[in-house]
Amino acid sequence: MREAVATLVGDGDTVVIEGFTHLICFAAGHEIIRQRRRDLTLCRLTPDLIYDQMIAAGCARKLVFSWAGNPGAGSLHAFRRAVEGTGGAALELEEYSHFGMVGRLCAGAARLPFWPMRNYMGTDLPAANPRIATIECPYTGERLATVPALNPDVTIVHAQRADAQGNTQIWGLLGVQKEAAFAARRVIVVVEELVDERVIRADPNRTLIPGLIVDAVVVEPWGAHPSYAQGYYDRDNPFYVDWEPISRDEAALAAYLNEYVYGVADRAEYVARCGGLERLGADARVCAGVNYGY
Amino acid sequence: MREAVATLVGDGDTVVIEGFTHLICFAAGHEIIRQRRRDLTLCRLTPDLIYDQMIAAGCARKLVFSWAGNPGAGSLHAFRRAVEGTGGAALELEEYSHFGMVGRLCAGAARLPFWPMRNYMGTDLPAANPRIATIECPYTGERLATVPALNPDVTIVHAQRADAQGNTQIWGLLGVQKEAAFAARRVIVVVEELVDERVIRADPNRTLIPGLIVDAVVVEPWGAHPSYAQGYYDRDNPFYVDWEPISRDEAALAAYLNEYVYGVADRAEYVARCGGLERLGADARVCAGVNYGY
Amino acid sequence: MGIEAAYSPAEMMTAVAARELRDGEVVFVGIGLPNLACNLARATHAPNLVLIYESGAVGAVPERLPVSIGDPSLVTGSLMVCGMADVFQSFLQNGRMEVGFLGGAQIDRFGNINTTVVGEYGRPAVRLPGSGGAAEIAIHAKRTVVISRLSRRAFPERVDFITSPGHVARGGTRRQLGMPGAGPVKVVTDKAILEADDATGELVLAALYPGVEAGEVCAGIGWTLRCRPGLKQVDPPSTAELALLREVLDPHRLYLKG
Amino acid sequence: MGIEAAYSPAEMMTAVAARELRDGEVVFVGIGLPNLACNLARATHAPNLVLIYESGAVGAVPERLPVSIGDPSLVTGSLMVCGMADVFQSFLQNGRMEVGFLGGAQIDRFGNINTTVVGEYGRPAVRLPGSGGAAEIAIHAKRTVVISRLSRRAFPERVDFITSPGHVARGGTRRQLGMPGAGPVKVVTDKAILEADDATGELVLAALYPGVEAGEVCAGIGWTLRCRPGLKQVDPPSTAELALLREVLDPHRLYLKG
Repeated sequence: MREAVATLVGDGDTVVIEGFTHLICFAAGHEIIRQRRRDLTLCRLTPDLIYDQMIAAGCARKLVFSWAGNPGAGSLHAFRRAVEGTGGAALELEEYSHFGMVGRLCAGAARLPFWPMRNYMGTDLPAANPRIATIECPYTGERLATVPALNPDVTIVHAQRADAQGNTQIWGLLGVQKEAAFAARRVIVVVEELVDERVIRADPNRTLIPGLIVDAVVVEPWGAHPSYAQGYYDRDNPFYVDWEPISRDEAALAAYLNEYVYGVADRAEYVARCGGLERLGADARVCAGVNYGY
Repeated sequence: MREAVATLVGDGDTVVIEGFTHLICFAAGHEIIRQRRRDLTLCRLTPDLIYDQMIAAGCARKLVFSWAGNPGAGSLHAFRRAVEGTGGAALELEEYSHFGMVGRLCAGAARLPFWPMRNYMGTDLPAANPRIATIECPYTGERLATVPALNPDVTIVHAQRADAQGNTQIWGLLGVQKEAAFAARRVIVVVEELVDERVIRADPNRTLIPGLIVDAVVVEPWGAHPSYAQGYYDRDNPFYVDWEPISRDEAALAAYLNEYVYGVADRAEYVARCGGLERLGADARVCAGVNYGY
Repeated sequence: MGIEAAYSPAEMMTAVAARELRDGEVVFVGIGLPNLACNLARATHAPNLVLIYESGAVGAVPERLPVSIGDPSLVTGSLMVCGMADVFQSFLQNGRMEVGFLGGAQIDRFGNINTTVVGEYGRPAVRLPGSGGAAEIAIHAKRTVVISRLSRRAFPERVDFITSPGHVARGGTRRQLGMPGAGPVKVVTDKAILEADDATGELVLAALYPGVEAGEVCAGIGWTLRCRPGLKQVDPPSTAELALLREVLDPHRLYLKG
Repeated sequence: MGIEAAYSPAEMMTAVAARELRDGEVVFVGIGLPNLACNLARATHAPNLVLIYESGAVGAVPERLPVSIGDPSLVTGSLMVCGMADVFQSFLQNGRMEVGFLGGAQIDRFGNINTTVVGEYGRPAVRLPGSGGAAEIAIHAKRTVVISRLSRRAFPERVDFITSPGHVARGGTRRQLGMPGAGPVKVVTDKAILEADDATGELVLAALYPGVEAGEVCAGIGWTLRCRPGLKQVDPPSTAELALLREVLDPHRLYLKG
């Protein structure tokens, strides 16, 4: 991870670490904080705790997003302090809805400059974000909303498994992992498990990201904690609840970063420091295979 | 199948029977011929033998397509006779490339009136088909090509398996089965195997079409022959080669339809008349399952 | 204790929301009370309800109460899991969602919802989470049901920011703006049900919960609330509904606290 | 027998096409000779070639010679199978395809290809299959290689219909029309290799096969063919290449007949 972030994530880059609740790569976010990247444009549908930590650590110049909360537990307070002007550096915002962010990545993945959708009529979102525009249908004359393509400098995707070439398989919630990877100039895949190419080739319909678009494969077990990896470990819901008071208190947040991010050399040390993560280990609910014969 | 076609496919309908080489529902096409549907607008990327048979049988008023050949074996001669004016009823054409047809179904599935793409510059296709238009990007000012949405009255999709509610799982080549189903007003799913809902629920990432958009589920083993179903039976390549001289000769084609379509009551009789289809039965190449636990 | 005290406002709101769902409908589910309401409906009068989450789980049958919209329990045993591009394009924009649930910090006279900012957008007094999928759900779901507790702060005459459009939004009516769905047909509060007036789109008082007077409702609304003629009375949660909520659906009172 | 007779034109064309591929490249593969050429390259100098088929198979390793572009043998053991929307949008339009192979009934002076009609579109003398994915491959692949046998019918000065644009197509040059790819950089025929002139985009004679005179090539071309200065000689297929083609890749001579 250290090398992947050092060589593929630069100051000032536009960075996407995706994963909708599932497969959020905290390991990558922490490494970016440790390497003190600055002036990043951070993009995600749901900034979640990881971007809250990166904002608190001073990595971000700008946030591009659609829902900034701590799901079911409260607010992202580093984000709020920056936006409400009550602490931390200023943070530029570029705000969409989920569909808008999804459309931006679809356009990026297809290398189109925009994505059309029926959306935003009657809302104040286009007034708040002039990049939400409209277009006239050449067939019906209707006006549709558009969002501009998002083509990040680097996308980091967490996944259950990949082979050494980066052929990556994901199951459970897929979010926009595929679109975010195809939209990017550089792609880092972080996996729970490195598998032999034969495992990938045995079930090719399960492959979401082909190795030919991947620049680095990093093996990082528990790399998504406190988010989760279906079939590997559960979401650490108490962590999300406990984050609310930490995030609320600048000093507590700084202490957290010192202990769990700056204070560890790598993910393995983080896992050791957390202690007892095995309690989150997944039960076995293995499905049957299908026949690829002919 | 008889009831599904009787109630869901009407004269004059726009019909999509999709499947790219894989999972082409000959069973449905034959039933439509037997029920003597007329004035259909038949849409498919590759008309393949099934639309050639339907054109020969007089079902089609119009063909919407992107590649009309017998892959690796020759021409679709009923189609060619109609277009070259050397036999059969006139056939209106609306022609795209594969990407254009894919885009039309993507727009249909998303209920957008058009789909943008970088395509068709320098080609004569827009001159041959005025429905290929252009649009100006609101961000960059570039002109992009557009194709209009395709929203068929009915889509018929062949698949490996579904439950009684129509929750449908497909593996191997996926073509545009998903987009064609979501784009349609009515959906018929034809499967090799009806499975318990628990089989579907054991591997939900394998589900391509949700039951909530499906109007009828038909169980029809060997329903795709001479096309194929990965994991069930191989493509009948000799059939495709043998079709070339039959298709070339109007009388031979009529005799084929009499024997194998009009002359049988249903798919089971067709399978019996073909004889020996077991030779195409698939070998076992079963993949391992994945863990959905948490 | 009167019957009012035999159940909590949250339990009542959940039971009322559940009754808004018809068997076999396709529901775009949010977390919290909407999720509880859907599961209560499935366990009672609507066993064939199809629950879809914006995270991509279709036909979910969670074995535990999901804390987030992306909980792993929504995946295991569901009918289908698809990417979010499909959720928003092939399901929602395609017009397949029959009911959507929405909530918000502010709901105004015409059912517009604000989940973005209190104050000015550029310098907010309170920065809220933003739209998530709410803007497009409000536009595309065939109808939406809003769940919110009454207070003058939560029900101002005009919201500070329209995140999710109601019946008369920025620039005109839903029809004028070309919105496919019918919008917020009901607002389920802790004291009463509001409904949109067919002619004007204004939210009006439609039904009262047991033991509630119209005046109490008006006190929690920031505009002069009109009343439907023939105000209805809402039945309290049944013993069976309460037992399901308390013993099966939310035994740890994660969402049914208050 | 001279060396010319020691291998067939199809074998020579396949070997020449295989040499156009560099190790590690991503190739959009067609059926027939292009598929054989790719597999020959994989078995010789380019073991890391990634084969992608428009049917959605990525990194295919067919255990038998696929008869169609959608053969089940392309799926079994491949690295990834995706839908066709991804093939055309996320791979091709995204600019990930480094080489595309094309063929056609007519190829003209500027590398435009016709696979649609001979004669007028509205009343064709011969109706051909149409574009399939050829139009977009011609536009988006970083470069294309065209494979076709020489004849005046196949190489007219102007094609009847431009299905797949070459270097100067309807309305101007590739650059003027905004086409991302470099177009048909080589045309592999049964007697020689043609290449596009950098300045004009016109196809010119670049290299001759063993035993072939330039005049023979010109006889199969419907315009006055210019020659590159310093015409090259192409090596015949090696013994190893021939053995692979005949014994492993197409033992039943499905595509290597003539």
